[in-house]
Amino acid sequence: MGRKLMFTLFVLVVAASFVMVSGPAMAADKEKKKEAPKQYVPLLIYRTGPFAAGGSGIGSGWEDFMQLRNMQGGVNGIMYEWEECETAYNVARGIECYERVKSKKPAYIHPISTGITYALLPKGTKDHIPIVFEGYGRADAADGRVFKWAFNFPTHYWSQNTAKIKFIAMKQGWDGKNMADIGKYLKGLKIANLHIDVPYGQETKPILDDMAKKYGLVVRHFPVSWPGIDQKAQWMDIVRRFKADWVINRNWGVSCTVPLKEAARMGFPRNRILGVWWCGSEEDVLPAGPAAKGYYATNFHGVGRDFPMIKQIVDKVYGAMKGNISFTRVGSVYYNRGVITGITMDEALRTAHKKFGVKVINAEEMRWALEHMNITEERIKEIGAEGLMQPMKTSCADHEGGGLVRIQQWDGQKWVVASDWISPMKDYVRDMVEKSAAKFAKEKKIKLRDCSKVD
Amino acid sequence: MNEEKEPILRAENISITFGGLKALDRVSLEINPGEIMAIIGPNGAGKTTMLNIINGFYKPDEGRIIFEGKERPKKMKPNLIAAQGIARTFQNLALFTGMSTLGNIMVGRTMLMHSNIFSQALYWRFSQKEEIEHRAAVERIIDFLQIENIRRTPASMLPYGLRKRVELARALAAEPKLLLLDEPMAGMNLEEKEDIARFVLDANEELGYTIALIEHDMGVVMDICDRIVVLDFGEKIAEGTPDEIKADPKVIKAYLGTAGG
Amino acid sequence: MTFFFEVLINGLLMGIMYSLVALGFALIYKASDVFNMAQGAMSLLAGLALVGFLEMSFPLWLALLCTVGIMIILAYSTVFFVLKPLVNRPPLMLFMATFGIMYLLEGIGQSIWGTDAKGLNIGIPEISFEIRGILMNTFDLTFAGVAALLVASLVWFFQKTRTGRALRAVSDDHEAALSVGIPLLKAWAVTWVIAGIVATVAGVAWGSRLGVQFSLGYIAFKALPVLIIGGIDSIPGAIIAGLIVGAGETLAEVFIGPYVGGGIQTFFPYLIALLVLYFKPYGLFGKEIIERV
Amino acid sequence: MFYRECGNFKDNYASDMAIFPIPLDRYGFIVMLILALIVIPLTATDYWISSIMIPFYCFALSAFGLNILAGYAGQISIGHAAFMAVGAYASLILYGRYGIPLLPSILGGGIVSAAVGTFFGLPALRIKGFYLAISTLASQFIIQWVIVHWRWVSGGVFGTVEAPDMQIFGWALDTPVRKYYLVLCIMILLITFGKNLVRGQLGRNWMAIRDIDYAAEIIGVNLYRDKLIAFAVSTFYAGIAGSLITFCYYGAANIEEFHVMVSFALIGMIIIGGLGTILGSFLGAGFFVLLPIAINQSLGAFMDVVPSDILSNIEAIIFGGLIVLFLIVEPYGMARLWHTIKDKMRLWPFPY
Repeated sequence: MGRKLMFTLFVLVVAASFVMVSGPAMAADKEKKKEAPKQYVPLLIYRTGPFAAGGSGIGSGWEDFMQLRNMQGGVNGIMYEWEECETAYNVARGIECYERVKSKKPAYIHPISTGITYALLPKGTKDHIPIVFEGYGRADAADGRVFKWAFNFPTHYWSQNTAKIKFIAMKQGWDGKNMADIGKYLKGLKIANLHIDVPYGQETKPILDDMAKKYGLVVRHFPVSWPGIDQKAQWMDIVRRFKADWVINRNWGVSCTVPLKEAARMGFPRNRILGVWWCGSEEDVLPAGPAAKGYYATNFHGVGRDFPMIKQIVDKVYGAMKGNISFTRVGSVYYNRGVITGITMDEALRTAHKKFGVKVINAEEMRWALEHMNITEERIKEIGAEGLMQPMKTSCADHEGGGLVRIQQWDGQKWVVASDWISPMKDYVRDMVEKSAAKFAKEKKIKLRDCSKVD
Repeated sequence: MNEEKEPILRAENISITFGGLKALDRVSLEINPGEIMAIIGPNGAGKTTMLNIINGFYKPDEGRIIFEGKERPKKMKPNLIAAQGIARTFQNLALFTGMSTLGNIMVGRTMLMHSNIFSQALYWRFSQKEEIEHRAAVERIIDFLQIENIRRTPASMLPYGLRKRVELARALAAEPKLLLLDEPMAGMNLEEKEDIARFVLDANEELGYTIALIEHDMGVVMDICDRIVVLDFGEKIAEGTPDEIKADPKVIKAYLGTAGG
Repeated sequence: MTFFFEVLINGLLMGIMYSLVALGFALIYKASDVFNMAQGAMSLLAGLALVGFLEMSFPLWLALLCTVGIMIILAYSTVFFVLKPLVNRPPLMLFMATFGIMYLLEGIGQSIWGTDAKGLNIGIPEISFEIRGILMNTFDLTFAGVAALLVASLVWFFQKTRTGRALRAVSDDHEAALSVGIPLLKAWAVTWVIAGIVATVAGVAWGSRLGVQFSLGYIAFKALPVLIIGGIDSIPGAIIAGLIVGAGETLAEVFIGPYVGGGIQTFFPYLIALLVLYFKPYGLFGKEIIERV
Repeated sequence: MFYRECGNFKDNYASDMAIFPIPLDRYGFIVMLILALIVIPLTATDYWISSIMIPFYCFALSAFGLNILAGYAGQISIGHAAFMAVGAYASLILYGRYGIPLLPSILGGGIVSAAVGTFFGLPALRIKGFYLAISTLASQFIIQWVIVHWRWVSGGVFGTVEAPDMQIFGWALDTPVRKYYLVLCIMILLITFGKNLVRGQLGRNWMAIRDIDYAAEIIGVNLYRDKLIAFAVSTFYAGIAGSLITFCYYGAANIEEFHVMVSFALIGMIIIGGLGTILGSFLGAGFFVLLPIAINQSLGAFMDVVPSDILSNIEAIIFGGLIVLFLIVEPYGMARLWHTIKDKMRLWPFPY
């Protein structure tokens, strides 16, 4: 019986320590707020769980960038203040994080997860908070007339997949310019769409099917059941029965790595596998070891430390021991993705400052700014991100802005650029996006915004 | 006593085999209404197996059971047999340890309660009335067996002797036409045995229950039973009144002789 | 037809990988009636530790030895800090406790060795070859061999050694074992050590396939249907059911999958399990619980 | 005021069979009710109401449903999150696509879930214990697969069905407080029904099945019927909880919200909270819903000291450690711990 009492005591002590720990922290929070107003940035990231590599890379890259800006005196003098909220890539926790940070009036939220994006889209629309998903989430959100509060610059899955098909055609000998005769090179080509069997994985099925009809491709979908640690059956089928010419690796986390190993075992050439950009990081290929050599993956930004911006971060942030991740990962795919996220949001903030004055920007103002961004080549050079990111220009109708995709190849040690910026089949994608968005609008009874009247 | 009446239960030529071992070999027995009948025999004679067949837990390989003049279908489920009016207690206690004494006894009345799930969820009118009625009936049994003070005690905290008594109460609560008691006095001291014996007699005489029991204590058996069936190695070797059994040489040889009692 | 056999054989080889995981579950359940949800996390921990030691440029044998050392420490601390206070508790509570251990191990492992995905290459050749048109791989065959060796040594251990016989006595009847003087906790600890070693083998096998990362813990999900098909407490059951599941799900995905939209691999093993359990409620080789009235 | 049984004489069975036979318990309950009905909505922030209290109630409801199945009827199911998903999708489709009023839609979600749940309960007629528990994982994976693959359900490739704005008789449920009341009222109603069930004949039959199934059958309990009813009731609760949490908190049904780990968490809730107790469902839901948030928030204070990589893992360590610790100290759950304290109070100051 004494044990029970001891335990009750223990619970009380734990509870008390919670209060004691979080009390001063909250008080400290309040004091901080009295100083100078800061631009609050919530980070819904995941440093644990099966997809920790992605979440920690992006989150840390972004934080390091904001750290750098703060060391340089902020954005036009406004400092960043950020807060992490661990989602563990779990949708329910992501929603909790959203609700938690919502009360602190964030100007925008990046869910950093397709699943969480699906869940937050209606919430953001209702609460008037821009939901920004860079390179993930639903593609038809690019239609700003329907999705007023959603942004998916610089590019999205559907653009990516048309670019993939273009790249495949190029590898088949197409010159990459004349769209009229691309079909000649694609006709009869067998493409296996190996995708993880969750909504994220299914998202590109319609556009691939559509392109198959258009160009005479043979596309078959091979769902991989979650978590995708075993894909023997799919690969037996792809290699030995379907006899695919190309495989699109549309997975996430561990299920990105397994195909490389399986392909190696089946003797399928790795340079015929083309990964989604969430299967194109060092963390995806390193565990596969030599089996990954030659593997292509898409990307929408540069990799490595060879950019003035990354060098600055290395010098200033890591020089001052203020980095947020182990130094070895600086310059990796996910890290750089975090940095360009930071840069883009930084530019949006500057756009907003120009229009609304230098101050802490709120969600409404941020939404306007996100819709009126114009990051030109010159500006990118000025920032020191030449080659790291692509130019983009958003508008009321177009929330995608950029759309360019680049292919990279794993040489066994690092990612090397394997193509120029490939522009997606813009009109075709836009058409698909508008159709899908219109369907959504009809279902939800949303009235399309008239973009000619919006300033 | 009531020999002229039709027996309430008749088992004919019951055989059952477990893993090649014949546990019962063409055993027939009858239970007459209103009597207390005992099944005795040395360990492993097949007594509990016989009870298990009577209440349908085992299905016999051969033979048939006729209850109240109707032959029982081959694959009748135990709960339906219970619903016909056969209740029992268990040799190795089978109280529902997660419940109180009261709860255990109330389970015994499950077949007598008829309110449906929706009415129960609302706990309204019919369901509430029924619950209270049956609670009153259970209280009468509690009074009868003198276990008022352990009404709310969890079954897991009861001492062995009381557990047996609660089991008896649970079986009585079903208001059965035939009550099967599997060693109701095993492991008890003299005083407790006397209590149980008195309850069994009272149940028979005052409440009019027909009872079949298995018991090792010959003294008690001879005292309270009207009729005795003796099993040995799965076969019936004798049947009769206590006095006849006492005198039966086969019984003395097979049972009394070896058991030394 | 060749393709059918190719799928079948590769499925069987895959099944052995499941057996490796299920084996750990079966061992622990047999000895201590604990359904150990942390088995996957144990493999993850072993994998992380092994990679950690290899990164510290230990030679392979030393790294393996150190990993096994960690598993021994883990086994003993689990038994003495978690199971000992919970002896004689309902199995469900013990199950939940291992659930807690799962979180603990994942947290501890990843705090020490980090959350990055790491490659694990211990030099098992991965050469593909064809025999009569059937594609096979040395890697799969190697682990089939390792699994066979593991089972053989387990059988030898339980049949021939004194400790093994004592463990068997414990698993048959706790009280009887106690009465002849076999200390229960010590027996459990030894079983957990063995399960830890099995987890290490599974961790290495799966780690070389997937890389060592958090998802390694998910291999436990693959082992669950295997367990109930074979019988939770049966070692041969784990092996045979692993083969059934491996072959069954691979064949189903390849030959049935295309007609229903694919991705049926996750639940197909459970359908097999339900079918088997319908006829044998305690699995193919599981110990039946006989109720005595 | 004393916490006593003695001195409270009851003169009829009805009062003896009341939910709270001891006055102090009754007062305690009323205080909790006032707290939930009046104090919390008036004082708590939107964040607390919408993302702590609402999910807490929903998970408590779902845990209570599972508790009926596992704690009372003794049949473990590791697929309960999937039944929440069934309820969520079904009610969203009924309400959003077919325009059926809100409350019938939620009820419909529960009924569909109960139908599916009864079907997946069929193996329980033959399989027991861990074998059954693991077979129920089949329901999780099959339901997940069906929802992802059946376009009609998931509403296209995005696999997400958004919750439309809610209205009851033209009254919009748009603020967190209003949603909170909807959840709270339905929860209180269902918990009351559930309490009536488990203290009635059905509940006793369930407990009998849980404790010794063959004895229950011999006594006259219809094993098959009552097991299936347990599955139906339990999954009904899960379905309602799923539809409520989707309507009032998630805002969109997404299959990833009802992951297999949620199923495991539900099992954890009832074991940590206390099997076969209603209080336990709440305490357990508190443990699994509130604790990670609490740990996460208070660890935030250490952001500057400890690298965030490790900090997130420490969360898992603390959580896992607490599970183990709780089980060692009180294997029968937090509800039992509470009862031990109450027992002490009952006898205080004469503990003999």
